[in-house]
Amino acid sequence: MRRIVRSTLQTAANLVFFAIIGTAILAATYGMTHEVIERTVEAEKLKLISQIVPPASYDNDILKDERHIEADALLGTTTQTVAHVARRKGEPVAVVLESIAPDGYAGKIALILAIRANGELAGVRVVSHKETPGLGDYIEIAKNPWITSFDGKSRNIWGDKEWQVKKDGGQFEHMAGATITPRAIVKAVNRSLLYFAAHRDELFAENIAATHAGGKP
Amino acid sequence: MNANEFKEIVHNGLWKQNPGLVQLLGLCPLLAISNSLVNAVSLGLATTLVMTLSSASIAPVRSYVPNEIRIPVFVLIIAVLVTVVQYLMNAYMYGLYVVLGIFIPLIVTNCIVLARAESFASKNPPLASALDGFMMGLGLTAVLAVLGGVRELIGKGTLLSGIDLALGDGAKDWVIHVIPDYHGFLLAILPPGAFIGLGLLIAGKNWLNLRAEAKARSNPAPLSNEAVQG
Amino acid sequence: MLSSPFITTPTSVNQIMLRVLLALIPGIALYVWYFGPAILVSITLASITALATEAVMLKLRDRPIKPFLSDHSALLTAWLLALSIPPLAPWWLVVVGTAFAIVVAKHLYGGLGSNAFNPAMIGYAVLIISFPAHMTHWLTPHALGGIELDFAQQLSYIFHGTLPAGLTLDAVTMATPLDTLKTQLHLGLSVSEIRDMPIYGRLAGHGSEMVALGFAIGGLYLLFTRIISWHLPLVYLGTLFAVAGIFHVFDPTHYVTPLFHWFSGAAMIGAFFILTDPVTSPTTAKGKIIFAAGAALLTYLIRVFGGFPDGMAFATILMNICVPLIDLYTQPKVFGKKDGLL
Amino acid sequence: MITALWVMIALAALLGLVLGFSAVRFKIEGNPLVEKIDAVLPQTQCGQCGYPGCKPYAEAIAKGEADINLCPPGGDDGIHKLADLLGVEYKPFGGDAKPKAKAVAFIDEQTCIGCTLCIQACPVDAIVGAAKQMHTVIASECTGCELCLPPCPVDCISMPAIEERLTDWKWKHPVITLRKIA
Amino acid sequence: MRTLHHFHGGIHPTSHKSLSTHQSIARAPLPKSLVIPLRQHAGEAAKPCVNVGDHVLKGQRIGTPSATLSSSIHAPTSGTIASIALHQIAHPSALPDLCITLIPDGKDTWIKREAVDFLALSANEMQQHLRDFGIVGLGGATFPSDLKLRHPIKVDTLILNGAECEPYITCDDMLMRERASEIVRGIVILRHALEAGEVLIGIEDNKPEAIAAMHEAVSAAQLDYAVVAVPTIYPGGSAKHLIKVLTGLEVPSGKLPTDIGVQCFNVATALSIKRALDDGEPLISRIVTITGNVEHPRNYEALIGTAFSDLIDLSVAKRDTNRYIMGGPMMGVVLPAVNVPLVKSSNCVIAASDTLFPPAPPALPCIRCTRCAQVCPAELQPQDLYWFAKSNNFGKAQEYSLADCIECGVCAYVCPSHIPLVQYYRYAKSEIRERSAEKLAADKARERHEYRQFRIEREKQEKAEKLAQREAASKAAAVVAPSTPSVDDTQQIRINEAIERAKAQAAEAHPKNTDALTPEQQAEIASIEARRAKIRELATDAGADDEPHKTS
Repeated sequence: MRRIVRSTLQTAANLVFFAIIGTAILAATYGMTHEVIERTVEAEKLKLISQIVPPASYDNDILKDERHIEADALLGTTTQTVAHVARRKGEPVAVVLESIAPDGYAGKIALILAIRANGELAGVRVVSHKETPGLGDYIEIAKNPWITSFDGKSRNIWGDKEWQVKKDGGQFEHMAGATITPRAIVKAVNRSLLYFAAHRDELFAENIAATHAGGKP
Repeated sequence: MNANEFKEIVHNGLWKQNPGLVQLLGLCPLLAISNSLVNAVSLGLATTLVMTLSSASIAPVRSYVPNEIRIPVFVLIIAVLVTVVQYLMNAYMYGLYVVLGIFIPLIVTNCIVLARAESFASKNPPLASALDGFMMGLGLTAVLAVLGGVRELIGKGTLLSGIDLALGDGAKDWVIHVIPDYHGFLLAILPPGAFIGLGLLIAGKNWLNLRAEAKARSNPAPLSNEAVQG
Repeated sequence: MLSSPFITTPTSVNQIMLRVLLALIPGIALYVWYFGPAILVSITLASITALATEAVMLKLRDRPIKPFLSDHSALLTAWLLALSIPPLAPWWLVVVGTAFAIVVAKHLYGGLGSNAFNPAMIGYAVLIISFPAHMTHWLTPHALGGIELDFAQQLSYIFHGTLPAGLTLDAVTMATPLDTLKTQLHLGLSVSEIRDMPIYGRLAGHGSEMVALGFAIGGLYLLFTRIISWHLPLVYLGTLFAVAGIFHVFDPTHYVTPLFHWFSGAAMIGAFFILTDPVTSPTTAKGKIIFAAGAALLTYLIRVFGGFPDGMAFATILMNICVPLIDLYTQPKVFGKKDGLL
Repeated sequence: MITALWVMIALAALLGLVLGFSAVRFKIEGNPLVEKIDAVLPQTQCGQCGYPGCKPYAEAIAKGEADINLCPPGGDDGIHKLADLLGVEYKPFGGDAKPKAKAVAFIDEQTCIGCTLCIQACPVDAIVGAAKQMHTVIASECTGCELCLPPCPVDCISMPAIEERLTDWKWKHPVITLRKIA
Repeated sequence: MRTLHHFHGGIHPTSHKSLSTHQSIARAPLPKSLVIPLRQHAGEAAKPCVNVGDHVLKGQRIGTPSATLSSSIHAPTSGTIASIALHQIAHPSALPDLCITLIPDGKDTWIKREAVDFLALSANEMQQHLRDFGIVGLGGATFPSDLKLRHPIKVDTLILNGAECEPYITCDDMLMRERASEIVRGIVILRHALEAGEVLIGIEDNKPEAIAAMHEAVSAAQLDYAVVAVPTIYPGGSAKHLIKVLTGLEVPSGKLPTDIGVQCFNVATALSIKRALDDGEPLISRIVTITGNVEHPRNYEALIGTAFSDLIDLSVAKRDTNRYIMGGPMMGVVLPAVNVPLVKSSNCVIAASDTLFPPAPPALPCIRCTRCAQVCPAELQPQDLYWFAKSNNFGKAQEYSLADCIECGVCAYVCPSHIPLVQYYRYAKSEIRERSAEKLAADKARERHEYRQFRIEREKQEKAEKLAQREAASKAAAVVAPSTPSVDDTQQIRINEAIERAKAQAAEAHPKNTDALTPEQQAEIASIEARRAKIRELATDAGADDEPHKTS
């Protein structure tokens, strides 16, 4: 019996020893890298935003100028999302919104779009989707420039009729044999513009940004 | 470690006991991440790094680890090393880190790392073990590179796409469009392509081995009346 | 050494395959009648590719070329594959699909008799996965009176990819009836609204329903000459009818009639020509019933709830995987033994 | 950070205790694998594998000390069976080990001097006889191990291969020429 | 009309039977020599009981059963035994077997023939009689008939097999046409011996003359036997399948028909039983069909041992004949040579040419079309069995009931890929048989080896104990007499030990196999010993030092 206890304890001690050393190494590495990691993550987000809002067009810290948006049918969102506002000399330049097209061929398509203060689209990008490879995936900027056809478009001159794919009588191109995907995106962008029109002032209001930005731990 | 042993370890890792083609270990990342050359080589090198370090650190402590906790200790060491590599990649190669995603932490469960720890590092001195880990890693990387290269070439008609993720934006122009205006053979970069590709690679290796064997024999065996059954 | 028996029936593999090819002809004839001769180009292309790749593979595998090439199995694969590809598909699509079917799905698995999967269906699956865009360019039947390409224009598109000036691909092609159904349902239309569209005929798609009928006639010929056993086609069609019927009765605005499912897509050609491939289907009677029922169920599920418009090919491949298991568990009783193997 | 350390230490201690305890408590004695391997071996007890009999060879295989391709009487077939049993790759015969045709010992009675040396060498008691008396091989018991050959002082034992007779004639695997004859 | 049942599968090959039924059975002339194999029945070969040079009479026993599963062999005519030696026989292996060659004296003198009243015989006597008269099943399996009568068995239904389903063969057909009353007499004997209830005579409906003849014979004898016309389908003549057709019962796999209360005999066997009891004639001749590519296809009554070439010469083979098949085209074997002797199982010889039986085209891969499974009368999955046999996966083949395959050949007959399926099954069956024999031998060897190890260990232990005892004793002695010089003493003890050990070993090496020797063996040993003694003498003369060393 004592032999069992002794050998059991020995084994445990041995494992503990290795655990301590391992944890120490990990802690050291974490300490060395965590700041770099945080910086990198922010830089990446900025990189995505800068694709649709040119960095030269604003001068504020766009990542800090954020506000939380409740779920909204027009945006297609079901949870709270974050919007960022770009300003130049205090004046709002554009807002970056998250939107979801719920009716893609194979489920939801997540979008990020930037709307200028005058209601024109600065740009749209697909963040994630599950469309058929080779058929519906031309919405990715890496595969096809189609998504840039939204640049500069707005609801100022085009109504709901124009905001459709050509097959349905609208103004947007699509590829033969794959209309469901672009149809879903055009619809989602159109609705997002409607949301913007309805909430323009809230989005650009400065005080909200301050309160919300402070709320984050 | 004499020259012969050295040669043997190198040969085992790169060809004879190649983890990807012969031991068929570490298939999960092998198949999942080999859709482009850059992804494949990056993960291969990360695995190589982990294997070299783990073998090198397991070998010196091998005699202090009692048998019953051998595997937990090895896994612990490997997990620590993988996490370290993960932190480093997250900090300094963020783009690649995002692309490789879950497969970096999954290196821990990559059987080939533990297999080398068990079958080589736990029985050999540190230097030989490190070399073994390194060569096994290189062998895996080589297979990954070939598989990734072929899949990317057939699937997209390019090579080195996404190199900027590993080496920064400066490398963006390095992407080679081997076949311009290519339709893209999607099957190759989708999961089935990985299985078909690996199957062909294994068949190719076996074929080369058989040919080498036949050459080595090369005694003028009677060829007449040779018949296959069935 | 010679062993008994010393007498045999004159039936041979190539005769069986030849009869199956013959049985495809009514369907092909109706295809040409309704959609024009472009399909003949695909069939020819596929046949040439199949014979050539078969010959090369036989040579590489050190097998005698003549007896194997004349067994007509490669031709059958080629025809079935060509019939499941849009006739306007570019030439390289047909070649790639056929070559893949013969080289990978047939010969890398050990050649005729050893292939686990139906080569034609593997070829189709590879194409639809790899080139989904090209696989949607189906011809519009003559009767709809849309813009039609003449044969020379079709050839020019198939081999050069060029369309007559002013025409877009969308103008001369359409989605399959099944695909259209799916898309329109997606847009919120009801089944009866969709069925009123001009592309639909009495049973299913205009024209394509008649082609399916042609395949059914050929299939019945095979059934009555005992080239194929009744289990596979009858159980397949029966199960498809039953499943589609249940859904249709339950909710006729969202689920089309069972007959629509019978006469659209690859259901008919599948039931009589694809599932019945002896190499890749179970050998036992019970096994055949399970196999066909499973394939029908999967076809329906993929058609109605899946990501692809037709499910025949994937259903066949999925059921092919199960064949050894089905065979193992359906071993029949042996003479003088109470039970089968298990 | 400190929390992480404590969690790790606690986990390691707990696991170590469990493992250490089980290692002592649930030790497995004996090895059923040896029996399975032994059942596959041909039981010639010839020692051509380098082990003093089939059982010791089986034990050596089970321990991983011996290769599976050392048993000439088992033939290629035997290696395949061992490979299947152990879940390892088939290996062709290595070195000098080669399969041999089946044979039985035959004592030339004219030359035999009745020294009993072969009787002592026979692992299966298949040779009978006494000192200065005729020795005979019981053919049905002889495993063809050849262990009786070296001790015989007058070389009176030969190992004629068993010829095919009508009673043990076998139908052959049909050979169908599919490959062109080279 | 009785209801008939049917079995799964079967085929309808062209029968070609009318070829050889135009002429009545002819008696083949007495040949110049007869070669009589000693193995003409299932089981062990008979032991010759005559010597070279002996003169024998027609019907005299020349071979006696050597085991339970064995039978007797008789001289087909009177003459002189010319040799008892290996001779080529009708076997696909072309291997020779032990045969007795008899040179007829031309007188054809019978031994004394005695009719036996079968009603007066006990069951044992009846069996012994059949055994002594060499009666075996003539349907093809040549199973000794006496064993089929062995008690205790309970037989409700006695079935007479006159189906003769193979194409070309007509020997039973002609026998029934011409000798129906004798057959019926044989059935009476069998029914009595088996105490059977109903008697069914199954004949395929493509032999209306035979059916009519049997009907007539049965009614002439005023018996209640049912002559049943069964549908013509191959292999309807297989005993188990005929039983199924007539009774609807399936003989369980691995069991005998008697297990379900049925016993089945060939019609020709019934006739030979009749002759054995009523006429005192042993089985020395049979009817054989010579057909196929010959000018005059016909049935002959020929003596056992007649060379096939003699019979074929009577029918005159056509010029393009290039091989001969013994048996039917479905299950027969190619004769290794045409001069091999007729045996009890030889029912037919077909002269074959490439026009009559075109050589099969090259075999193509199996496409799993299951035409074979659809026709297999054993309800097997031939395509799977083929696969297992081909890949030497014998365990799987057994699992899929390879043992139930009756090698009828219908699978290969319908195979569109022309695969020699039956040969694969025969190959697999032989391999399985060999393997199980090897396994038995290995188990036996292991047992013997382990016993030997155990024995050596035990002896070692016993010796050690003895040594210990002795040492203890000597120690005790030393205590008593401490003055004795101990070193020499123990050495002496050791030497004594060694001597004793050697003695013990010598005793132990006493031959165990010299106890139960036959007189011949003892004589042989004696002569060898004498030779050996002479050699030893010579050796000692040559040089005294050459004496072989003894074991220590």
